[in-house]
Amino acid sequence: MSIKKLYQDLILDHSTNPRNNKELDSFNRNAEAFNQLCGDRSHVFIKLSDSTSIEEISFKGEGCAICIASSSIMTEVLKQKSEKSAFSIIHSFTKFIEKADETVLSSVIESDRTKLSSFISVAKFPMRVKCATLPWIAAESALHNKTKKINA
Amino acid sequence: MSIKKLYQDLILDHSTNPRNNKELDSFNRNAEAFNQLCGDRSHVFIKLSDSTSIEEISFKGEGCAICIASSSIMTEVLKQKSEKSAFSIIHSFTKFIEKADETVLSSVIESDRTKLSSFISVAKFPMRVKCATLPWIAAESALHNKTKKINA
Amino acid sequence: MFKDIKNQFPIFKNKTNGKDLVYLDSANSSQKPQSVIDAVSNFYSNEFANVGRGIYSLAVNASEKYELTRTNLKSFVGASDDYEIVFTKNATESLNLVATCFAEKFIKDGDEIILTELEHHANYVPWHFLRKRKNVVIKFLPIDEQGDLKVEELEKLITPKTKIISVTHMSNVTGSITPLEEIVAIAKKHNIPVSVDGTQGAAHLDLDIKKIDCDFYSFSGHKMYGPTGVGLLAIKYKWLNDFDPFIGGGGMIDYVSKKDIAYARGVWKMEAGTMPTAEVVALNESISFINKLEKKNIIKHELDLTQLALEKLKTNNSVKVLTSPKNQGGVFSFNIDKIHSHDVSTILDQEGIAVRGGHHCCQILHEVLNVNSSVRVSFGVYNDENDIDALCEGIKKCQKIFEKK
Amino acid sequence: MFKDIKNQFPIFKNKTNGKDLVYLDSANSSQKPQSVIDAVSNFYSNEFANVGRGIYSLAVNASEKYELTRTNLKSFVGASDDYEIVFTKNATESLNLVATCFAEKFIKDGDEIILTELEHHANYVPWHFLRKRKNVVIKFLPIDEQGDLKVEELEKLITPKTKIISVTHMSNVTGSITPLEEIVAIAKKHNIPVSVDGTQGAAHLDLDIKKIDCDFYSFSGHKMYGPTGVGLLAIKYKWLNDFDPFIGGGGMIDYVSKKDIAYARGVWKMEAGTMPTAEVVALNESISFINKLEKKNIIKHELDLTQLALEKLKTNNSVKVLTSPKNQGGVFSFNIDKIHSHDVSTILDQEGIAVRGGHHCCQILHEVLNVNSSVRVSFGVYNDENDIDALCEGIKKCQKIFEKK
Ligand SMILES: Cc1ncc(COP(=O)(O)O)c(C=O)c1O
Ligand SMILES: Cc1ncc(COP(=O)(O)O)c(C=O)c1O
Repeated sequence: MSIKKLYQDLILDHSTNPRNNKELDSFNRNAEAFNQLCGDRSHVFIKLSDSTSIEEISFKGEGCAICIASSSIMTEVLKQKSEKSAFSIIHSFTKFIEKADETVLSSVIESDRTKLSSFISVAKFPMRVKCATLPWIAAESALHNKTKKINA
Repeated sequence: MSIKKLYQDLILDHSTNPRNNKELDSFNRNAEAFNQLCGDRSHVFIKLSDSTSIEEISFKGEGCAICIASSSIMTEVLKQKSEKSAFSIIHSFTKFIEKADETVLSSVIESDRTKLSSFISVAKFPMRVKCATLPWIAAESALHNKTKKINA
Repeated sequence: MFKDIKNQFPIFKNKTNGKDLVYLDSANSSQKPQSVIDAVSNFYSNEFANVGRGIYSLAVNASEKYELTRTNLKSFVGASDDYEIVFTKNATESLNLVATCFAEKFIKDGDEIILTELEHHANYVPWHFLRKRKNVVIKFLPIDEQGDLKVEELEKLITPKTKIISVTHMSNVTGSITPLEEIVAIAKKHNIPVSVDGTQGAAHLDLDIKKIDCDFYSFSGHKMYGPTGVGLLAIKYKWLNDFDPFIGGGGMIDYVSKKDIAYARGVWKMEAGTMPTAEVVALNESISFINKLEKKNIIKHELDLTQLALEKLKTNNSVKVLTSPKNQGGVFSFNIDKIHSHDVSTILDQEGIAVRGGHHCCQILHEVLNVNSSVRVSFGVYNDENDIDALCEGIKKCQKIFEKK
Repeated sequence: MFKDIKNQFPIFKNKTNGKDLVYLDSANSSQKPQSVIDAVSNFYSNEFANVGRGIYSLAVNASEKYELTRTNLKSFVGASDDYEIVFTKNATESLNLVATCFAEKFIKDGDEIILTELEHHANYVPWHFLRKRKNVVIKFLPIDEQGDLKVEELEKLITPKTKIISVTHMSNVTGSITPLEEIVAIAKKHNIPVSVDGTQGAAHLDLDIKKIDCDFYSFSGHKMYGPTGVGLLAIKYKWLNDFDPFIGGGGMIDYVSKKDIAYARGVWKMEAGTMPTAEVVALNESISFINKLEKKNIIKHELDLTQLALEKLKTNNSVKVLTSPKNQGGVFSFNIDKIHSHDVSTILDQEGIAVRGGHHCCQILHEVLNVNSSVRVSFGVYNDENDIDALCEGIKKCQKIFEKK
């Protein structure tokens, strides 16, 4: 079955060597999301510049390979993006995961799209959808400047 | 079926014209029993003489034909009995109802036995057993000088 | 109207005391169609797993089915997004949840609440607990001679201390239907939330919770052709946020440490421990069953039977129907002169007729009506005119036995 | 030992993800034998009525069946006349009932209670409610390196303010079995009642409540091969008298008026509203099922499997079993190096193997053991050596997928 498609090389790479996996020294946005079902948690830190672009972004968290990989890849993708395009990417990625439809990602630049599309199989594992979207929920929340922990 | 045996003439007679159906003017024992299931209640009043024989006995209550008839017949049967033989009759009657076995009543004098044995069919209607025994539970309780309402 | 519908209910294949079963106790609990029974077996036989915990396929599938019932219940009650459905064990637990959680946060010593004289014990005892615990004053909206609520007196009962109004959707004794929209309108003027005991309403009356606009609506699966063991609470979402949980355990927490606990949000907060899984899953079939027949047909069917029964009983002078409500559902209660309700029930039972005798968990109403008990007749989709004939015959039989003397 | 027993469980006739189902999640909920499934169908199809209310034959028969389960449960737990069985919706409700009713009468601000580090959230959250409501201090009896309770430290935790001790019969994570008799002996010296969370014990361990001599023993039908929707509480009779009711409604009252209410006595006081009727009736078949196999055989069967599994897993250096209790039942949990429990569960699921990953509603224990989550393996009567082989193969598969990188 698709189990090997679920655990693609890129996902395994990011889950075992997560990028930006720390608390930022200085940040002005942060939010934590929590998956009640499995206990996964993702805390996202963002340094938003005056011109509202994401200067730096990082995460701390506990969770499965999908969740950690998604967090790691997210930080890579959202870095240096404007707030507006970050929201747009977050929105697209969430849709993409739920629908397993790559065309939803068409507005994302190609280098990002390649990374994001490695999560294509997650939709086939309904209980794992939240694992993939958890850090994105935290990021969206952080950008909205909500610091309250969210039970995603 | 045995529905006509359940509602025998004697039972119908006592249920429509209950004897001793009042509160005694003077009494030194009383207790109330209550059937939670159907709401039937039986309050028994006893005037016990110094020599501990039942000088007078009466009841007030609400309930079905079986319950009222049983209360009425009980007051007739227990009147003028010594406390000790009253306990014995109460005990025999309860056993008799539960087992539908007339031999259990063999120690009761014949005139009483005839009356009591009209309840022979009650055992075939399990939900009605309590209706028949309710006043007897109250009487026993009264003789034991317990005045607290019992949920029989 | 529902031709051959008895065939869908296996219970009617058997004889009771040698007679065909005439089941006139649906207000107590309804019989179950084959589709619901099969849904239970099928779930246990092919799909069973605990929900909301495992992430393996069986558990995922079970969780989806469980949530599907929730979704379908939302449409069933006509809920908008403002409402959520919480699963409980019975309507009684739903009503206790409302009273307890509401009181914990919003009722203080000496506050007042309003019930009605029609209430089932399930919508009185939980408030009585508060009377003991918080000196809450309970007021009862009275009924008129017809047995209908005197809604025009509601306004007079309300004071600044009134914190909640809790009323039944329909009396389980007289069939009197509560004018909920009127009551909610009055309550709204005073900003008082309204809790509805919908146990008799859900399967038998028109139900559009958006239109009623109440805050809580409690009901039971087993009275709507569903399994025992599952109750429902439709609740305005905002209360789920305000309330603390009712029962604590697995599945309703967010995070737990030795020092503190964070509760889950939304419906999860209220569903502790292993829920009645097979029951919730099978309940979905009850909803389908009702939807297929269509509520409006069910209402007409049961009302027609009620009218017919009342008309036929009118010709019997010894039969006293408790009240004659203006707006009545498929339930009524009566007494036969000089015959106790339990004797009636026992004698009818010998004829295969199942009716309930007693106070039907409405002792206050019986006290108000000045009767000790009554015989209740309540209809379901499977009843027909033959059942009414059997009832009338049975009543004559009772009279004959008691006349004999 | 139980040859061909899988045939009694229809769930094993189906494939999961194309594979035979290897069900290793019985600590979560057990699968149901045909006899239990049939008992539910049969009751709905031929005998259904609400219990304890009607006096017609169907209702009488249903009530008798309901009470028969109660009687048989008394023997099942080894209860003397001192004990009664109360039906609830799940073990969680039983535990909440104990905590709430006990606290209402016997716990005051600042009092102390003792739990253990092994407790399931169901035996912690209800006490946490009291911490919020009454400033109750909760102390935790710690575990040692093997994961067993340090019973020798219990005495030190007890003070004159200690009002109750509540402990699990067996950890649902590590399988560590609590020395209940030792704990009760210590508690008795100080006159402190003991509540036992028997949810994992009832179906899997020797159970003689007279010998244990605890005051409360809570468990669930669905974990003992029975239906969902029904929980049990074995309770020393005297507490039934002392306690106020937990939930209020029909069936638990004696007398009701507008001014006051008198509660029923005994178990009735605690069973409000329509109970999980079909569930209780069918539970009787679960008891028969267990009794027929005989507890001692079940215990041996599950222990043998546990020993075998642990031995086989020992040969895999990447597998870390959480603890090695001295006295262990048929449950254990582990982690594979560098692979999260959810990934393990998902990958095993593809092989038809159902195990639970997560904290299993025991976050405190996981914190104490310093792991975020674990994979749990738990056995039932239907498991066999093939299941263990499948598990070992499945674990290798997980490792292969994650090594690939
Ligand atoms: C030790 C323990 N206690 C309590 C519970 C709660 O049982 P239930 O979910 O049936 O209420 C469980 C099961 O999840 C358990 O394993
Ligand atoms: C009006 C009303 N409210 C509440 C209840 C209680 O419902 P349940 O027994 O399902 O909890 C009933 C049924 O007995 C009822 O008729």
